[in-house]
Amino acid sequence: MSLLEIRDLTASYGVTQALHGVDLSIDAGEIVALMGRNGMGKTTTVKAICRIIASEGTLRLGGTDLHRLPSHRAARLGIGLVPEGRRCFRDLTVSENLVATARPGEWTQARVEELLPKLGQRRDQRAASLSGGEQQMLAIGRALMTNPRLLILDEATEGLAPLVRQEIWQAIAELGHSSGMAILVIDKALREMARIASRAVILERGRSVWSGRMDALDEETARRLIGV
Amino acid sequence: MIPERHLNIAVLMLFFAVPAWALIMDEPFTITLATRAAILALAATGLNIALGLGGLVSLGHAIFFGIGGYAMGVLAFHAQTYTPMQLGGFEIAGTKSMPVIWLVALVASGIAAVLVGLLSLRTSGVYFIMITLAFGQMFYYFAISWRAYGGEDGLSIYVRNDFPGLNTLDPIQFFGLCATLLCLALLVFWRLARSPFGLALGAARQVPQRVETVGLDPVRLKLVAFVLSGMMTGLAGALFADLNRFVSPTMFSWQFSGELIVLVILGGVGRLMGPLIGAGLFVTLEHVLGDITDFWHVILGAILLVIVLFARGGVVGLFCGKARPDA
Amino acid sequence: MSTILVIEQVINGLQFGVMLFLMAAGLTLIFGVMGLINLAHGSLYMIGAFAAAWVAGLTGSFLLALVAAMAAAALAGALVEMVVIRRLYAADHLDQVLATFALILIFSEGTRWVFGSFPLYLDIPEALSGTVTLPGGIAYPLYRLVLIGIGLTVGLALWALIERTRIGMQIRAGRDDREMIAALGVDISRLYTGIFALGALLAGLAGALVGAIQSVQVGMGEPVLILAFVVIVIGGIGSIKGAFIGALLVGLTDTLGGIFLPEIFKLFTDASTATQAGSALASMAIYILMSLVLIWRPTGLFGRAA
Amino acid sequence: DVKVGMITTLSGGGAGLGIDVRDGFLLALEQAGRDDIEMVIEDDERAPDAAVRIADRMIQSERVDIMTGIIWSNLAMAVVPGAVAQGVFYLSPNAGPSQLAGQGCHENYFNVAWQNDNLHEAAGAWANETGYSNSFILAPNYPAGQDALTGYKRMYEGDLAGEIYTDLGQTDYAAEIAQIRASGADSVFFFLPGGMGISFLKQYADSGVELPVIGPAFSFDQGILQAVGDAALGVVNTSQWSKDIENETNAAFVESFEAEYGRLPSLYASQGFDTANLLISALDVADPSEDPDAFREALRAANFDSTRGDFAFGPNHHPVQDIYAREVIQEDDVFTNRIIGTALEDHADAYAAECQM
Amino acid sequence: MPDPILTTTNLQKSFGALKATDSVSLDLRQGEIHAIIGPNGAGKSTLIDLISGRTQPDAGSVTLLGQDVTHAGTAARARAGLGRTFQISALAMEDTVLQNAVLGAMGASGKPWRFWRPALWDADLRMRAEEALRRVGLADDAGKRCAELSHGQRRQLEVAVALTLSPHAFIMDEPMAGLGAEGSRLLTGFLDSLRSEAPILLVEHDMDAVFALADRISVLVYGRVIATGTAAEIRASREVRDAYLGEDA
Ligand SMILES: Nc1ncnc2c1ncn2[C@@H]1O[C@H](COP(=O)(O)OP(=O)(O)OP(=O)(O)O)[C@@H](O)[C@H]1O
Ligand SMILES: Nc1ncnc2c1ncn2[C@@H]1O[C@H](COP(=O)(O)OP(=O)(O)OP(=O)(O)O)[C@@H](O)[C@H]1O
Ligand SMILES: CC(C)C[C@H](N)C(=O)O
Ligand SMILES: [Mg+2]
Ligand SMILES: [Mg+2]
Repeated sequence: MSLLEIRDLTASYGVTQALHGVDLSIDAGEIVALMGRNGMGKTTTVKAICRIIASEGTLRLGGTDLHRLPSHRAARLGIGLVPEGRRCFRDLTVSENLVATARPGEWTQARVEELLPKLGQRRDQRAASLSGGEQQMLAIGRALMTNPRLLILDEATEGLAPLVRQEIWQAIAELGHSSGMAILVIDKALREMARIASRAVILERGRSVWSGRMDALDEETARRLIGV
Repeated sequence: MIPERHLNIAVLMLFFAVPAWALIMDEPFTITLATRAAILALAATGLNIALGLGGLVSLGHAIFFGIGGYAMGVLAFHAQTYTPMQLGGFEIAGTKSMPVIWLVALVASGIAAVLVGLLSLRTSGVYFIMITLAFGQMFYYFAISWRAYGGEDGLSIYVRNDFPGLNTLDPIQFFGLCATLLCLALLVFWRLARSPFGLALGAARQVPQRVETVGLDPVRLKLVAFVLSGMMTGLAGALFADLNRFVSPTMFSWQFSGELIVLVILGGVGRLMGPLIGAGLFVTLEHVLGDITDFWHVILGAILLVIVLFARGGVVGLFCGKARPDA
Repeated sequence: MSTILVIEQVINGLQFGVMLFLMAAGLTLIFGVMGLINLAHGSLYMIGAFAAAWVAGLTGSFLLALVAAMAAAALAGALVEMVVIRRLYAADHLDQVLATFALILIFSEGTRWVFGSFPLYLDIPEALSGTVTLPGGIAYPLYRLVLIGIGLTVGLALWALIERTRIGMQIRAGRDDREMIAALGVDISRLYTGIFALGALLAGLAGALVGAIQSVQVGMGEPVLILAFVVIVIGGIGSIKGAFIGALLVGLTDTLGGIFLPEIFKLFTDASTATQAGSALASMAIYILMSLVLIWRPTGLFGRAA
Repeated sequence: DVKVGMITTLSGGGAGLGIDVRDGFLLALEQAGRDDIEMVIEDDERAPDAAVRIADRMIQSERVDIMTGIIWSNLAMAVVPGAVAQGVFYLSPNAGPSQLAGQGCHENYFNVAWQNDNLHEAAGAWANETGYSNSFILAPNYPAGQDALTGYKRMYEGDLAGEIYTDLGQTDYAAEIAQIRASGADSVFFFLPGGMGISFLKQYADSGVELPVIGPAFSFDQGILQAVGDAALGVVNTSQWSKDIENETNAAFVESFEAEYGRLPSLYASQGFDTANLLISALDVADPSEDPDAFREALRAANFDSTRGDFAFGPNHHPVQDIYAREVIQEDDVFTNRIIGTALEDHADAYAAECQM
Repeated sequence: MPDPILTTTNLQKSFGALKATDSVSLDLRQGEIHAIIGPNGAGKSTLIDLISGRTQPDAGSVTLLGQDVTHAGTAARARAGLGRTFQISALAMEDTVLQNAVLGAMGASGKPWRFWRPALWDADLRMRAEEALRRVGLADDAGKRCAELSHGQRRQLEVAVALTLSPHAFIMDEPMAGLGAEGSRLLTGFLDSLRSEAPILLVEHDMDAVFALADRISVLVYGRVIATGTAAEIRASREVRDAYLGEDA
């Protein structure tokens, strides 16, 4: 059984339906890429998984029906989220951001600062005054510190310098392989996703229209569904 | 959902129908209530410019209401006692002419709004709410201890002021006067909201940094809105004083500022008819509930609570949904 | 005016400041830290005082009265949070103002319904009445010294809770982004209910403690509410240290203004006019102080830029 | 039938006063068995504009002949001039601002309680009698407070150790008490109505300052005393009424009020009671809507049994009456007042001369 | 060589002990796209804030069209011809696309102090706004509320609003952020055509876009410009690779 199991998921914002039937599953230790053009429902899917918006269909994590849980209980089952747009806690310092929602496990503040040294240098600075990229690093660190079973990265490398980006991709790949964390990535860096993810799911207008092994994604499909 | 335009027309018709009915049934008090609603609506329409269009939550609008009131009170007081006012060596006679009083009320509240606005607009958000409150309290305490004009006891004006060609003591004529001014104010609000100024002001409320990058100064825009807003509320204050033939420091109280905000929210923030609906509803509730029990405030509180919790966007929002921009 | 009197007045000012801080402490949590404009805070203060007066009347025990005050206010707070406030975190300040304004109406008249229209009796316990002599020969009421002690303790504890514990971080984070803190596994609803109840509890405690030297009656909460807002805004929203310093500043300004302004005016006009004009200015003093602070620093003394 | 409109404070902080006036008034009607008097009672929330609104309604819509009930001077100033100008009679059961006693007096306005300064004047007179020669005086900075200090000083002959105005609604008096302590005064006069007085007295009692205190009855009425408790014991206050004034009417009033409402009456209750009885006595003579002049004359005659014994109006329709000095005592569990002397006899007010009607 | 449109001279800005901008001197010339790249926290956004007037420098100066604007406010610089887009879209979400564009036109024509005639009746304002929308390809969406736009459309609108100002220079902070591959490609094409109209100072981490567009690239590290040159020169620089690009760019 997969760690995350989604079948025929639907969701709406008020009267506009954003998801029309998404299927997606991830096993422990697996990295899956969620792809699609702008506005196709990737973030909405993430919000549904995290129970930030209401949805219908099958939505299970480790066999538990997430639909029965409020957002924070779902998170405590082991979901770590790096949200679109960073959303660091502006009034908290970098350390406080990391510590406030941490759960015990192998990711500690020391280890996060090792991966992202910039955060160590800015430890007592308020998140609001960090540069864009620094905030992005903080969002990643914060999610890691919850020591999740399922890590969700929604545009987690946006605004990061190429060098840092490479380091992060490197770390993500290692995470998936060594620690058995399941990872769902959404990113515009298709090249990197292709390199580290084993499978991909592509959304179009709120529906999963393609899914399969990464190496099975041919150029024609990619051009049609993603625009490259 | 019904189109806002239809609701607006219905509300205006009701607003004129009630006093007309009262006139026929010889119920002068109902006319007085309608007049009161009209004046409160005028004050709230003023606030609606700052609050609804400019996003300025002023908990100090009683300042302008009070200044308008005292403009009337002081001028009429000197007229009724036949004593000229001493103003730095000048002697100014009082007056009982409404147009003159209105002019003074507009100018005085405008000047106050420039000063309060200039200082308050340095802050924003909750701080703006609190600094306007602070200015309101200053005016309130000043009025309380200003013995020359009655202090806390206030000033009684024995006869309503004059308007050329009208008998202002006749309830329906005074209502007509207030209703006309309210309609003018609504017209101003309606045009203002769509004018270039209104558009820029709306943007300054939503994204001040964007307004700056197109070369406009959001603080200046808000200041002008605040002044217009204060002047309108000031005019309402002068009328209110004439309705009661009495002014007192409670016109400056923070509770009154709060009540104005409540009126606007009740009707619908930023909506043309929001203030009139809010004022009409409030006056009616006050009148009806007061008859039911001594503890009618509890019922009023419960009704307000239900409205905030279940009718976001006030009455207009309830019937017409969210505001639509008219492109 | 003798030096010793001046010193005594400065102590009075500081003491009044600490008392203000005690009254503002609950609001610091609810308004300052959680970012919710709660006009009904004064009502919670009143509920505490009434509960205390009622229980003190029944049992004669001040201690039990304090416990009752805290319990009643906390309960009312929790209830209000769950029924009303919870739906308003996401709403803008306007809706909060309207809803809590409605709550004032309900609480005030509800209390009058239950307890009647006459002020209630609540006095300081025998053990704490009377004065002690401070160095310099100043006779000072013992109870007020106890209030200072409690105020400082509450302040310190609050500061530690907010600035030094994980719960404090989560509260501050929740003000910024409720959705996000929940998505990271914090039960923000329960946390906020708890904190709101704690804020209410502190309001109730202050109501009972201060009510014992003031009057316990309907409407007692509103002047306190305004003062508490002034204190917090001067200090800067979100800062406990700011609230404390704001409270001391307000206490000093109010006390010393009331005494010295009439004296200063006496240098220019006759005694009677001076007393009146001076007092008039004194009653405006704290508001003048607040606007000066905000004009100088638009986010208060220790507030952070938005 | 006549219609009487009563506007008084029934909600919020000052509700106790209005409720006492109302209850006293209704008690008198009930005892007289008058069902030809129709009452319209409304709460003014202690807000002038609410009072005006209600007055408009009573006059325009209910078409009342007589109005009464207002507690607070600022509300009276808002309502009374307009009401009497429209031909309505106004009988004040409490508020007695100086304007309405002097230049602003009116033939249709009668005050059945006192002119605002009266009780303070009596306090000044009593201070002389007691031999105080160096008073410290304080009151809130608003007209009634300013009148209070003026009233005290009008009669008081000694020196002033200090004179201060506090904030309206002030709750903490540590600074003032320190000033009193340092001033070398031999007595303290204060006028702090309502919660202000409760706070002041409690704090004063706890401060160790032991100077004698004197004030008008407003801070020592039956509704407040229980809340002040021990702190008020022995304090001298001046009042035109007390429950131990010896006359039949008063004894019956006190007894029946307590029987009816389960609490002791306050001076406000007595004022409401007297106002109603004055009204009834005049109604027996003439109907205000048919013969207002005769009705007015009947009011002026004040032909009724007052709880205060003798009762007469001066030329400005304000009482000419004795004002007593009382002392706060404890009877069983209840704190109440006892007369210890008469401060002023047949006292009128200082503004009567300015009144022309 | 003609005078540069925009010059900064020895700009300095510190936050406490941190020198976010350290003697930065650079310029923007007619017809070019000048890209600023550098590690996170290098001070790029700070530099943009200094140039646009959101922050005041500790020292140094900013010159626009030969005029010293160091101490002018944001609005004044905008009137002097500086068009800016934000890293995170700053649009009036409750208003329509057209209204947002009209706002820009109003700023440019200095017409906000009109209180009576509806803004959308003003043919002049409307024409300017519609022209700008057409150019970025939003003409069909003019009546939509901003809140209903997709992320990519908002970015286009950002540019359109800047266009209505007919600025002499554009400043853009990470315009590609959040755009998908397709959106980036379209925007890249558009910016390419824009440079003939007014030069662009571009901050961007999307190296594909930067290398495709930039005539010159300046590299900012710890608040200092460590290198300026053409795409090829920068790509080849060892120092830049170590500090920023890494190995696979
Ligand atoms: N808060 C909202 N209210 C209404 N509609 C929304 C809201 N958020 C998203 N949508 C709509 O839902 C659809 C899916 O949006 P979503 O954010 O999931 O897309 P996405 O695939 O994450 O796109 P992107 O790559 O731009 O982040 C879009 O059409 C969008 O316009
Ligand atoms: N108000 C401030 N207080 C303290 N430090 C600040 C403040 N503002 C910015 N900084 C710091 O200054 C440095 C420069 O920030 P800036 O936002 O200019 O970086 P940037 O080059 O735009 O980075 P990015 O590519 O990540 O957006 C950062 O390290 C940031 O943390
Ligand atoms: C009861 C009294 C204290 C009322 C006083 N006459 C006033 O005008 O406020
Ligand atoms: Mg997305
Ligand atoms: Mg940046």
